[in-house]
Amino acid sequence: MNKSVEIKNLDLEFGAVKVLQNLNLDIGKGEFLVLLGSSGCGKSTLLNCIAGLLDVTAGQIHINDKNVTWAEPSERGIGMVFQSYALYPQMNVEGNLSFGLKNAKLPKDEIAKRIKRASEILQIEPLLKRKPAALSGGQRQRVAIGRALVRDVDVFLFDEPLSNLDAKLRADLRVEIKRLHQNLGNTMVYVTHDQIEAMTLADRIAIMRGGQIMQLDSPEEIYGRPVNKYVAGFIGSPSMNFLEGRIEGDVFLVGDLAIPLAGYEFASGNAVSGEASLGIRPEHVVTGELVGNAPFQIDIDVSLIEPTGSDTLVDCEVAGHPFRVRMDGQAKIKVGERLRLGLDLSKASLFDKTSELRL
Amino acid sequence: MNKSVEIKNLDLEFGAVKVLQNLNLDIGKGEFLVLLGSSGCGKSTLLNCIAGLLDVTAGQIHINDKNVTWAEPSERGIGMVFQSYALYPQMNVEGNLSFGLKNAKLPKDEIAKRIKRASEILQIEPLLKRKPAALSGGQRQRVAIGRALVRDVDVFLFDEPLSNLDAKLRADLRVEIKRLHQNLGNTMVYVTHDQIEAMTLADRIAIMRGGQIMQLDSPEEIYGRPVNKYVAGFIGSPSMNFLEGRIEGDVFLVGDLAIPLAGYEFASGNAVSGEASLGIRPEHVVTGELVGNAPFQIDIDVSLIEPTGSDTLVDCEVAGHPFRVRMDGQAKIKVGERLRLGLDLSKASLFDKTSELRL
Amino acid sequence: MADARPSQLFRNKSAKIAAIPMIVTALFVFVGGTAWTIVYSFTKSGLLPRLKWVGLDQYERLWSTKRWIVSIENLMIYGLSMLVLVFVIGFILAALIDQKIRFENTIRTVILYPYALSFVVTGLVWQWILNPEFGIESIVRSWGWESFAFDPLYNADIAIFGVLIAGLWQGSGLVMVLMLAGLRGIDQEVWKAARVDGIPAWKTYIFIVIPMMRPVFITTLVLVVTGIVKIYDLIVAQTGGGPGISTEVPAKYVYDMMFQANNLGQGFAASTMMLLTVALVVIPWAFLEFGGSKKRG
Amino acid sequence: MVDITSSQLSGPQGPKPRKALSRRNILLYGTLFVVTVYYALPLYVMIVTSLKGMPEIRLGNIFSPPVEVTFEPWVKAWAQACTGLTCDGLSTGFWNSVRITIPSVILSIVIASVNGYALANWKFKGADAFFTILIFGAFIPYQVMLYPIVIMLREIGLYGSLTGLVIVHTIFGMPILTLLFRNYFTSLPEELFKAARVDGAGFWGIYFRIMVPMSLPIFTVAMILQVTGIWNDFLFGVVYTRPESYPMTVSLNNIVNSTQGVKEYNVNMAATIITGLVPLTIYFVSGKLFVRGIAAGAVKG
Amino acid sequence: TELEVMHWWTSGGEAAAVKEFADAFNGTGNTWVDAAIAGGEAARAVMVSRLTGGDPMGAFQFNHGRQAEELIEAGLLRDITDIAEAEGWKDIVNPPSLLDACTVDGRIYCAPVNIHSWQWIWLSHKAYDDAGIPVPSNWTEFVAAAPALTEAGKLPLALGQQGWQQRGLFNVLFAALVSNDVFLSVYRDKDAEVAAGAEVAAIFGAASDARAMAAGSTVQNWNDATNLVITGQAGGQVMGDWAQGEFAVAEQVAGEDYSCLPGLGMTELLSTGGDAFYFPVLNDDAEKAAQAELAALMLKPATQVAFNLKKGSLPVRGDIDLSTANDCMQKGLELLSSGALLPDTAMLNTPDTADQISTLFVEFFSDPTITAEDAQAQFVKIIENAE
Ligand SMILES: Nc1ncnc2c1ncn2[C@@H]1O[C@H](COP(=O)(O)OP(=O)(O)OP(=O)(O)O)[C@@H](O)[C@H]1O
Ligand SMILES: Nc1ncnc2c1ncn2[C@@H]1O[C@H](COP(=O)(O)OP(=O)(O)OP(=O)(O)O)[C@@H](O)[C@H]1O
Ligand SMILES: [Mg+2]
Ligand SMILES: [Mg+2]
Repeated sequence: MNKSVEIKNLDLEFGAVKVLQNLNLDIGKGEFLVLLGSSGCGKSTLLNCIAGLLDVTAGQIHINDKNVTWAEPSERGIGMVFQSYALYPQMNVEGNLSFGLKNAKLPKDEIAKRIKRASEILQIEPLLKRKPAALSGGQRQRVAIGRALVRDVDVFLFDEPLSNLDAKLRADLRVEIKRLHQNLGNTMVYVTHDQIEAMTLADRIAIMRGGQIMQLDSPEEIYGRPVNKYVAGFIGSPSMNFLEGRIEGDVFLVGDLAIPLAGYEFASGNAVSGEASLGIRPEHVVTGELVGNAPFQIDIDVSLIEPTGSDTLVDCEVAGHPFRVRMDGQAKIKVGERLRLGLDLSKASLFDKTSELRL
Repeated sequence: MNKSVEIKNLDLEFGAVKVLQNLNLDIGKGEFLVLLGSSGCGKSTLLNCIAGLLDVTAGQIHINDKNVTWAEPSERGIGMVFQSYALYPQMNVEGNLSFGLKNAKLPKDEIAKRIKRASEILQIEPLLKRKPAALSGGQRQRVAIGRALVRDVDVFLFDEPLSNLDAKLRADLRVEIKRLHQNLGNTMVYVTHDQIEAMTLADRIAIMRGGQIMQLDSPEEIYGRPVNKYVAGFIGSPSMNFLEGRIEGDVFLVGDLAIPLAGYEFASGNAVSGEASLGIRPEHVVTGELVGNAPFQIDIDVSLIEPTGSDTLVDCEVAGHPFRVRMDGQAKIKVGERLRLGLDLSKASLFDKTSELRL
Repeated sequence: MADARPSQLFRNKSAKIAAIPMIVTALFVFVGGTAWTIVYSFTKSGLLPRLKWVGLDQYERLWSTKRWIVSIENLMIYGLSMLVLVFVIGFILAALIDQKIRFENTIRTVILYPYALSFVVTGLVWQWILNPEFGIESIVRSWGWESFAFDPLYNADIAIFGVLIAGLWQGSGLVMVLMLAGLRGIDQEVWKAARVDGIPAWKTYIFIVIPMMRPVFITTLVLVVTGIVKIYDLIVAQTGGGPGISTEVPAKYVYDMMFQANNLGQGFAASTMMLLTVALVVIPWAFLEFGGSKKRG
Repeated sequence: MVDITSSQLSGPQGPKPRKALSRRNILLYGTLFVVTVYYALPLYVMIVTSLKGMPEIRLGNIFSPPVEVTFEPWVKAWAQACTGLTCDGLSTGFWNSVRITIPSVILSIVIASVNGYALANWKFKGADAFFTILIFGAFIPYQVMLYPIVIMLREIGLYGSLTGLVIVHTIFGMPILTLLFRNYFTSLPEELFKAARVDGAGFWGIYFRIMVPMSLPIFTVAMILQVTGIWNDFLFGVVYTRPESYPMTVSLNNIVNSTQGVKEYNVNMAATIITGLVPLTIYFVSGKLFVRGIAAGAVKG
Repeated sequence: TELEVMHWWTSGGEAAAVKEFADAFNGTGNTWVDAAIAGGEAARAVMVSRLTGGDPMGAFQFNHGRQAEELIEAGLLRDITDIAEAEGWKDIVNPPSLLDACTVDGRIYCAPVNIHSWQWIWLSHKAYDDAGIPVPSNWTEFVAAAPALTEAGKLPLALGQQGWQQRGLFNVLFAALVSNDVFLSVYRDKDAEVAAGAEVAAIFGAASDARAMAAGSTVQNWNDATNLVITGQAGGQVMGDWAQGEFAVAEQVAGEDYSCLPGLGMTELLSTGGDAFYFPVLNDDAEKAAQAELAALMLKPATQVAFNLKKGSLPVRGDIDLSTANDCMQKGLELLSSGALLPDTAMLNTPDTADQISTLFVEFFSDPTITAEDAQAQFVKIIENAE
């Protein structure tokens, strides 16, 4: 792979607190990499290290095959977009876009050309003379992206660029960023803790926890074959149901139930046995007419219903474990009703009880 | 209906700005009412009027059949939970819970009893001695709810209680609040601008816009039969696709397409004709094997794909209008691919072009 | 292939260059000046600083001087009363003004304007107003209340409180503005929560709002205490230290020793005592409050 | 749209009736009135006295308005009062004060704001220690530093010059101002600073192009504090300069503190008011900005 | 040549007197650059700072006495012995002690310009008339008359609440009530035993009387106290000869409206303090020349007359005619020429000692619970430690 950003053995400490530990990460040219993780796991810290806004404690950072570990942020060939937009409030949009270019002492016409191009791409031409205070949230975010765009850099860094926006706008801008990536083909590193964003945008997702990368893979892999229980629980909304039990032969025992493992692909290729967690996503539980096809079926009592419009989430219990099922938005069910569920282990995951690794 | 909160001809002005205008609203005993609307539409203002935190300009407010228009907030039998939690930072959790009660000169053992109950319900017993600064966002929110809970009131008011939390926590606490409502059976009035929250929590939703209530109905009705285009577009994520065209006889004409209206229930009972918008939700577009059953079918080019894990969103164009389709998370499609869609107007909505009301 | 880590000394070069005035001031003026003062406090300097060592003589004399003791007592009395009252008054005024009152701007300006006047002016005016011959006392008496007595500046036991009246007049405006700013910075939802809980306003202020205003209180504390420790002009202008020595303060002792008694050594010894006290209290506190890595790195 | 047509309302409705003369209002406005009188009284006395002739002043009552308004004291204070042999009142001193105040205010604010900026955004090793010393410096009585500074200024050859005085004012303004600026800059969003660094702006670029334009309120506060402090300064002005550049407080001192002869209270008061006029004007003009700036610089710790 | 002259004579009469110097100096073709700072303390701070700061003025006024010793030792002041010799100051300055005070190790460093004496009591005729008793003619009578005045609602003794005034009162009592030897052995020889003795105890007794008589005196400034005498609210005030200026301004006539008693009417003598000008060491030759001219000029008969008439003080040379001076001044002149003189305490005591004594009397006069014995004990301590 042609590497755009290479991070080697990176350590970062704030005083006594080790925030990043021996972190290695290679990002390909033109790749859209999403850093995903819960709050405080070190995503922003990593991004700031790449940008040069934090001095690393140990390790190296290469961008486009150049060691930039000690280079100034502006010399690294990166552009950055921040959560709070971080627009310069006293400059108008044009001033915001040109500030970096003027600092780099670019000729005037070159600056004008780049601003023109960026504002066309982002459709902010009518806003060029406005101050940030006179822009809506989405427009501000677009200007913030524009500021990275005009710098004509190879690597874009986004730090939760959409999390200050409301749900609707977030969905729209998400599409725009995706389009932008398709058109520009730059490398993008994108921090978020919204997994929908991560799933929809990423070529690869790096799931972070406690300053380390847990899994680095394509969205489908991460969603379908999470490497450990943490990733499995973290990815997916509503989140995966876990049943704690035991693998014995070709069945998974939980409470009185024996769920056949037929169809499950073990990571090692061979079936194993012992204490384990079975993870099934709410949307992979079959209901209604299709239940008949499922290899394992069970009746449950509905304890809570959450209709979201497009879907209906049903809470119940399976073998003493809380269990959630996603049904069609049209489904008419009531609390207390009895419902038949079908489980298909070909889409499920099994994790070791102690190591929590995928089996 | 047994009324818990009654709002009659309520007006509220800030100086010259009329924020609420002649607003009427009845909330039943034990009902979970959600006030939903975009920012600045007056949701918080209405809630503050009910709580007695704002002096109304005209009209009346009754709580439990008592006219409380002039009563102090603490005498109205309400508890309130705020977006910023508004915990008292210098007191520990127990202090936060008991401060109001001590002030009301309740006997000590009664206070202890109530705190015990509330902290059991909310599972915050281990936190009682901590200061708010030492709590996570979700825990703080729980304490804030606890503060309303100990007051043993009939009506709970929530002002965007979850919007400062991250997505995952929000989903979890949403369930908790729903459970709480099921267990306590109090009346709850809940302000949010997150429609998923609104849909999942509400018995009835009041969609507000510009200080007025646009639609007050059950989530299903609002989702399925929005009274106007604003509500239709506002509710649902990803949002409804609109095709601007014309009704002629029993078809809807848009571009070269003629979509048969068969199955659509007109609000007036009779078919009408004229300029109109056709709204179809992305999840109501049929793909794959089922297309064959749909009354109207069309082939489109996929322009963008957003896999969210559980679903896959496909962007395309229909008769020159951007159009979005929700497909199964397992679906394997590529950008540029040709795809056949099936539309079923029985689940669609039609709105008048000028009045934007449902046809 | 790894580029060497660049020298730490030259990272943030501009920042360090820009901080040179601060560093020079801190080291040469504040530390250097303090050290110089301490050194000369062990000498027998008179009108001019001279290195004639006398050991602790100056300190012995200092602590056996009644005027110095009285000065310290006065500073304590004045300082504590000032601190308490200026905070109480400043806060109450801010709370009153925060009630969405009318004429807010006017009232605020009236309360604040004394801060624009120098202590010399303040002292002079209040000396006048408190003068029994033609000030408040004579006015009230002319209204017919013949036995009315209000002459704090002429009664050695309470003269320091006469100074306090003027000090408060001058200083409470700034505190009021600071407190007002702090109050306006409080999350409104906390107020609402307290109202829903049925907590009376005064309790909300005392138990909830004031604890939340800690940062403002810190800044105010620094401003007020620096003013108290340095108090000199007001005393000179208003009472000249009298009646008797009832309103003497340490800074005045220092100044008088240096320029009236031509006894620099004694003045420096007194200065050293003041600096030492301040340093003992301020430096650890300031380091805790402003140092550390509470903020960004 | 929902439209529940409602019947006639009965019982309490609309805004809660509030008596204009409620107990709360009487207490509130009563207190404020008393307070306002307390604060305004001295200014009133000063103005009234400055407008009276000496005979009227000898009659006593300092609170009574002037029977015969005269501007003689003002003229005298401004243009005729003698300081030793020069009898041009406060006028020369006034211009000297202007010449001292303007550069001192500018320099002290520039240096303090750069300090605050460096401390907030570019922390280097030892920065906290220097800042702590600076805060300690805020507590040092000026008299204590009089001699050391004389010696320092002598060593760098600036003693007696205006530059020397400007430096002294800068030094003594530095602690509090640095504190204010540091707090203010810390409260600005850090991401702005980061964005500017990515945009290639350096220490000074960020300071001038990003920070300064955003800091009007705190610069106002600093300006007000410094103008007040420097304008009212007597000690430094007289000790560190030469007679031709003595500030007007020296003339004021000479007018007010003359040890012999009849005290011309009206002239004293007029001189006092004239001297206070510049800071007073600034207060009256920029009151709102002052409160805003204080909020920005003091609230965030 | 421009010469900057610094002084603290800012009020009406003082400034007028300085103007005589300035005019005379300007008349010689030089320019007097006036630098006046009100308040001796601030002025001294400035002067010393200017000298240490290496930016000296051309000449400055200082209380003539021991204050300047250190400046001379530090080599900051110019030796003007040559000028003094050329002008023959040794012969003309009267009393010679004035010049002695300018002399260190046989060299002369300052030019004395006037004589002020402290030992006066000023009595209000109106006050005594109102009380219906005769105006006292000495301190004993004054003390005896106090109860009558109190009865008449008058303040027997006006006294400003400032240290130097209170110290002054004590020193005047000291000079007037006991013999010169005691005064000199305490203040010049620093004899603590004498200070602890019975004679000094008597003075403290008198001071205690004075304290009782001044109990109702709340004024701060000396001229406010004088004003009490002028208006007849107080019986008398012990104050230096400069008080006379106040009576003159109020257009009162000595002997009719008020009386002045040198030496409190007990021992008729005067102390001879005064003011002097010092000349810092300068580099510029033209300025040096100007300094010399100024120094010489200050003691010229014409300038002396003009200056002292305005200032209300006595000239430093006995050979000039002051017939225009008023009653009280004439009394002073007589005493001066008769040689009934004492050195001024400022010449005997360091400022530090003076300041300690001031503080002692500030306390003593403001706090009636301090007994005369206690005060004397403290006084002895100060004298013991004095240099
Ligand atoms: N300046 C700092 N000093 C000390 N610790 C810090 C500092 N900045 C961050 N940290 C700590 O480093 C850890 C990682 O922080 P970081 O900001 O990278 O998290 P994040 O993954 O971006 O979280 P979020 O999603 O909330 O933005 C956190 O535990 C945080 O407390
Ligand atoms: N104190 C006030 N003075 C004047 N206008 C106000 C005040 N409070 C709110 N408004 C205005 O009233 C309108 C409604 O405000 P409100 O806070 O009720 O909106 P909201 O629906 O709660 O919005 P959000 O979702 O942002 O909280 C807004 O346009 C707002 O600008
Ligand atoms: Mg982050
Ligand atoms: Mg709101």
